[in-house]
Amino acid sequence: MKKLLVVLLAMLCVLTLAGCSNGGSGNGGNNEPAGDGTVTVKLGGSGPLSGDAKVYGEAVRNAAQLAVDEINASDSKIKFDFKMEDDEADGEKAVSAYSTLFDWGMQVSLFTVTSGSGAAVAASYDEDGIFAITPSGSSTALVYTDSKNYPGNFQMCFTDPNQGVASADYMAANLADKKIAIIYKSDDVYSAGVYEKFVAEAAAKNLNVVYKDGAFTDDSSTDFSTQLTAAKDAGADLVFLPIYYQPASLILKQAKDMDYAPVFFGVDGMDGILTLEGFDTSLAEGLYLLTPFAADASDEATVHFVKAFQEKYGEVPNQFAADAYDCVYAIKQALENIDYKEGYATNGLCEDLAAQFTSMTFNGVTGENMTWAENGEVSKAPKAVVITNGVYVSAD
Amino acid sequence: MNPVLEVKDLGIDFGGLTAVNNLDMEVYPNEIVGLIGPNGAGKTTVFNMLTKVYRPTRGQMFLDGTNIEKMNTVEVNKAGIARTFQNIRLFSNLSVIDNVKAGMNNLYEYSFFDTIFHTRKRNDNEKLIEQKALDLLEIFNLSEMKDVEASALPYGAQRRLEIARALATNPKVLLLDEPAAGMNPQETEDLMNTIRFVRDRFNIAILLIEHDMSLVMNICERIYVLNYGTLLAKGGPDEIKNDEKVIKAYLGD
Amino acid sequence: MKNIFADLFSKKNRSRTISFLMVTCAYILIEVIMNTVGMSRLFKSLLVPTCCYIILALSLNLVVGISGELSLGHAGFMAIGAFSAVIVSGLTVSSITNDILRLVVSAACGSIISGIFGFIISVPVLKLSGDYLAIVTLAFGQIIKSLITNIYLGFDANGIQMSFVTNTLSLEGGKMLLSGPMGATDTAKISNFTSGFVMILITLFVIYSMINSRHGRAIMSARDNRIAAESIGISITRTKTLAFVVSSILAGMAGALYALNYSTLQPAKFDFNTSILALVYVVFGGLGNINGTIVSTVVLYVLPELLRSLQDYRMLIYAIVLIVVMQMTNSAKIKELMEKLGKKIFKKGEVKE
Amino acid sequence: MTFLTYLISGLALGSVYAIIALGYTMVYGIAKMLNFAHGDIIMAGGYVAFYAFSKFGLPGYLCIILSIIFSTILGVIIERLAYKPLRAASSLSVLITAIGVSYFLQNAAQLMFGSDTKIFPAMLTDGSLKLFNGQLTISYLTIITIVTCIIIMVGLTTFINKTKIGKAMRACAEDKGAAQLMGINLNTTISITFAIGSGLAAIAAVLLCSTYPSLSPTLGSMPGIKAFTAAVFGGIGSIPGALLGGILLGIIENLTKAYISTQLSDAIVFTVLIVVLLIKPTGLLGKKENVKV
Repeated sequence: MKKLLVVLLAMLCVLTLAGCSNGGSGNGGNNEPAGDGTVTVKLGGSGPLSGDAKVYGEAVRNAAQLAVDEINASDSKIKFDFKMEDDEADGEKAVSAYSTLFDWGMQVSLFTVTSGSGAAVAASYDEDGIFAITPSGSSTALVYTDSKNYPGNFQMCFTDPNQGVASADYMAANLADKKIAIIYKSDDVYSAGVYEKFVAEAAAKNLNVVYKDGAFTDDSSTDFSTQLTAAKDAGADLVFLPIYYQPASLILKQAKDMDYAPVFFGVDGMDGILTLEGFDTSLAEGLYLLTPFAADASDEATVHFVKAFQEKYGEVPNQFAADAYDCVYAIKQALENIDYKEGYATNGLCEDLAAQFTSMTFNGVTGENMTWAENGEVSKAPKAVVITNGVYVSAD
Repeated sequence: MNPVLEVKDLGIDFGGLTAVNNLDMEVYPNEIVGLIGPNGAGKTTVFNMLTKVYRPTRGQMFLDGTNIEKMNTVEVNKAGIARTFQNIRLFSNLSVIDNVKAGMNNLYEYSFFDTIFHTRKRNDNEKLIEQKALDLLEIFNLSEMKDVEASALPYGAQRRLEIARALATNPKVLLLDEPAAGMNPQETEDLMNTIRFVRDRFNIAILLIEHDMSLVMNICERIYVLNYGTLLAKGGPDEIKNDEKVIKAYLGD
Repeated sequence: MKNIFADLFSKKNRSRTISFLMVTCAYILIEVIMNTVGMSRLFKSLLVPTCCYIILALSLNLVVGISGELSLGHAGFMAIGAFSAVIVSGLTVSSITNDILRLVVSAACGSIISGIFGFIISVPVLKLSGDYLAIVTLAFGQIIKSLITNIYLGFDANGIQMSFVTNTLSLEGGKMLLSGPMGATDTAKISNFTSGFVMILITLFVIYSMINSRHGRAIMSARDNRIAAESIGISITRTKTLAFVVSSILAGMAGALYALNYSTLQPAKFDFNTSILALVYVVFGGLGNINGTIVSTVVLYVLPELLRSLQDYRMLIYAIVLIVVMQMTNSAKIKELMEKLGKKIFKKGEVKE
Repeated sequence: MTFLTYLISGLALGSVYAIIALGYTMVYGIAKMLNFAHGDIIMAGGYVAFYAFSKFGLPGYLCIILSIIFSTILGVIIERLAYKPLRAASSLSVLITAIGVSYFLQNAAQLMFGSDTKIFPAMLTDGSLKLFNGQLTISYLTIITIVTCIIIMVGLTTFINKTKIGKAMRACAEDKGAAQLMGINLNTTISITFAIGSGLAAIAAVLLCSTYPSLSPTLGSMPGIKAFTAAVFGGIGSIPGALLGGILLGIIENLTKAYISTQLSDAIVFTVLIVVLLIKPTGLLGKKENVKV
C-alpha cells in the first residue's frame, strides 16, 4: 500500500513540475498571426460536464461550439478557439476550472453555466481582467455584490430577481384574480432567488398568494403530492413553478393523477419541458412560461439555430443552449465593434468589451434589441408564452 | 481476617436457563484460589458477573466490604478487580508496552490539556509510567518484545501479556481465566512461578480458573468446584482431590 | 546529536518524523517553485483546498482509523466550521483589519463551534456502534446541511439579524453573511497556502500528541477490544467522545480554512459526497496511517484535475481508479508484485511495509 | 380526508423505499456489506425497461422481465468482478469499492444514455381509484406497489426459510465459517444473494420510475440513501424490518412536509431516525446482538 502511494506520489510530483514549467505565462494573449487578417480569440467557459447538472453544461458547450464552428467557417475576421472545462456545478471545482482556463490563456469567457460556480469565480474574472458573459448564471452575485460591481462580468439571461418581478408583473396584469400557490426548490440558488423576489413583489402588487411553503430539496425531489395537496386544499388555481423542467414534469404528472388542474406558470427554467424524451406533452397544455427563447419560434435566427443544433446534436436546443449561442455571437459582435485585430492591446480588452456591451444593441435568438446595464444585467423582453397543442403560443 | 472478595447467593439466568445459582465464595487477601469444574459449569460466567460484563440476577458481591452491585465494568476495575480472558483479548494493534500502559489508568495524572501541550506534568508522568510498564514486562519476561505488535506475539507470550496488562491496573483481586491454556509443561511451570511471584510482590489475591489440575493443585491454597452452576465442593487441594462428588463430576456419571 | 536522530527515527517516532518532514519539505519545495520558476494558476488554486482536505481526512482518520468508528457525516462538521468562520470573519472585517489575525480568530471560532456540536452529538450517538453509528452520522450530516440551507443571517447598524426558513431580513445598508441556499457570498479571501500549511502542522501535532499519550492509548484500546478495554478501566464512551470531539474540532478548522479561501460558499457543498470523499482518502491511505492519509489525499484530490484532458471520461476513469486500487491493495498476488516492483525502485529498502 | 391523502401518498413513497430497502437489507444480511451501488443498479434497470418499452416497443411485462434479467446479470457481474476479490478485505475497502462502482455506473450511464432526463412511460397502468366522490384518489400504481412489496416480502421470507438455498443464505448470515464447514458454497450463496437483490432492484426500478416518471443517470443515488436509511430504521438484515422501515420513512416524510415544514422535512426525517435509533439501537425489528466473552 505504502509503496503504491509513494509511486503515485512520485508520478504526481513529475506532473506537478510539468504543470509548473509551462505555467506562469498567464494570459499573454498570444494571438497567432494567420497572415490573412484574421485573429483567433481564446474563448473559455466552465460548466457541469459531469454529475447531476451535466445536462445544462452540455447544452451550453454544444451550442457555443456550434456558434464557434459557424463563425470559424464563415469569412469573419474574428475566429474563436473554444475550450469548456468541467466545474461539476461546484464553486471549488469552478475555481480549478477557471485556473485551468487561465493557464491555457483564455482571453474572453462564457463565465460559468450555473450560478453557484459563477459566484465563486466572479471576483477572479474581475481581478484578472477577463471579460466574461454567462449564458445562464442568473444570480446577481455573478455580476455585482452588495459592495461592488464587477465591470467586466455580464449576463445573457435574466437575473433571478428580474424573473420574479416579471412573473409577478405578468400575473398582476393578466391573471390577477387567481389564487396563487408556489412550489420551489429551497436549496437551489436559482429557484430560491426567483421565489424570494416573487413573494415580495406579489405582496406589493396585492396578488393573492394562498400557499407559499411548497418547498422541496434535492433530497426530496420526487414526491410532490404533499405540496400539491396543500395547494389544492388552499384553493389555489394557479401554481407558480420557479424551477427547472425536470421536477416540473413530475409535478404536472402528479397533479394530473390527483385530478388537480390549476394553471401552471413557469419561468425560463421551464423551457425544455416539451422536448423531454418521453414526455406526454398534453400534460403541459395551458402551461404559461416566461422565457426569452422558444425553440419553435418562426423568426429566421431561431429557425436557423434550432435546425443547425438539431442536425449536429440530434436534439432540440433549450434555453441554456440558446443563451450560450447568443453569448458567442454577442462577443463576436463586440469584438468586431472594437475592431479587434492582431496586436490589440490585451490589457484594455476587458474594459473595451465592457464599454461595447453597455453601449451596443444585440439581436439574437433569445431576444431582439438586447442591451446591457452598467451592472452587467441584460435588458431584453421576456416573452410570456402559453403551451397550446404542444407548441408555444405568445400569451401577450 | 476479612475477605477481600465476597460473593453471597450469586445467581444468573439466561432467558429462563439458570447458569449459576446460590454461589457463595470468599477470597482472602494474599490468597491464590482456584475455581474449577467441568466444561460449561459456569466458571467464566462467574468472572463475567464479577466484572459486570453480565448483570447477576440474584445475590451480592463485595470487594473489601464495599458492595459492587451498582458498578459497571469500568468502575469495578477502578475498585480493584482486574481480569484476563479465556479467549485472549489483547489490543492487537498496539505494541506490547502500550498494552500495559493502557492498563495504567490509576497511575495517570495528566489531563487532555497536558496531552496536547506536552506539559512537564505529562512528560514526568509518562516517564514514570514507562518505568512501571518496563518493570512489569520484565517480570513477565516480555521486555525484549516491548515494541512488537501484540498480535505478533507467540501464544504463551500473549497470555503473559494479558496478565501483565491486568496487573497494570493495580488491582486488589486478579481474576485469571485459564492462564495456562495452550502452554507447554515448561511454560506452565514458569507461569506458576510468576503467579506466585506476582502475588508476593504486589500483595494481591488471585482467583483463577484452570483445567490443568497439576497447576491448580500446585499453587492454589483453596479451591472451589462448580458443577452445573452450583457449588459442588470447596476446600484445600487435598480435600478436593479426594472428594467423591468432585471425582464423579469429572469422570462423568 | 546522533542520539536525537536515532530517537526521531525510532519505531515509535518514525511516522511522526516522516509526517513533519514530508509536509515541511513539500511546503518549502512549493514555495521555492512558486517564487522562482512560477507555478501554473491551476496548481496554485489547488494548494489551499488540498490542505483543507488533508486536515479533513486526518480528522476523519482519527474517528475511523484510530477510534474505529465509521462516520459518514464528517462534511457536517466541516460545514459548521466553515460557516461559523465566514460569519465571524464577516462580523469582524472592520474591527480586525489584520487578515492573519482575523483568519486565526475565525478559524478558532469555527473549530470551537464545530467541537461543541461534535460534543453535543457524540453524547447520544456514541452509544450506538457499527453501521448504526454510521447511519446516524450520515443523518447528522444531512441535518446540518439542511439547517444551514435555511439560515438567513446579516448585520447592519442595528446589529446582527437572523431569520430561519424564509428571508425576513431588511438590512439598512448592512451586509448579508448567510443567505439560505446561496450561502455566504462576497467573503474576503484570507486563507492562503501558508496558513493551510500551519494548520496541517497543528493537526499533525494534535494527532501525534494524542496517539502517544494516555488518551490515544485509551482510544486505540477501545477500538481494538471493547470488552478488554472496559475490563482495565477505560470508559468506552468517554474515550470515543474525546476522539469524536477532537476530530470535529479539526474538521471545523478544515472548514474554516476552506470557507475563507473562496469568495462564495454554498451549504450544498457539504453533502454526503463530500463526507464520502474524505472517507475514500482515509481508506486509500490506510486506516490509522497518518502519512498514508496525507499522500492519498494529495494524489486523489489532484488526480481528477490531471485527468481534465480526458473531458467526459474523467469521472469514469476516476471511478475505475478507485475500484482498481482497492482490488490491488487487497489482492495477495498483486501485493507481491508491487513488493517486487517496490524493491526494484527502492533498492535500499528504506520503506518497509 | 386530506390527512388520508397525505397518508396514502406517503405509503406510495414508502413502499418504493421498502422495495429498495429489501435489496439493501438482503445483501447486508448475507454479505455484511453496504452496497452503495444498489441505487445505481436501479437506475440501470430503469434504463433497460425504458429502452425496451419506448425504443423496441415491447409489451410492459416483457420490459420488466428483461430489466430483471439485465439487472440480475449486472449485479452478479459486479459482485464477481469488484466485490468477490475483496471477501477477506476490511469492510471499508468493500464500501469504497461499492462507491467506486456507483460512480462508475453513473458516469457510464451518462455517456451511454446522455445526461438529460427522460420521462418513463406508463408501462404498468395509468389510472387511479376514486373514493368518496372523488375526494380521495389512489392511483392503481400505489396499490400495485404496495401489493408487490408485500408479495416480495412474503416470497422472500418463504424463500429464505423453506428452500435449501434460502437456508444456506441464513447460515452464511449467521456464521460464514461454520456455513462453509457445513459444505455450503459461500461464493455461490453470495452470488445468488446479489442476483436476488439486483432482481429486486429492477422491480423497484420499474415501480419507482412509474410512480415518479423521470429517468436520469443519477436517479438511484437519493432513493438509495433513503432506502439505506429505511433499512437501518427497520433493523438492517431484517426483511420485515425493511418493509416497515421503508413505509414508515415514506409516511413520516410526507406528513412532515404536510404539517410541519417542507423546507426542513429532510432534517426532521433524519432527526426522527436518530431518536428511534437511540431508543432502539438496532432499529425497529433488528435483532440485539449478544456479545460473547
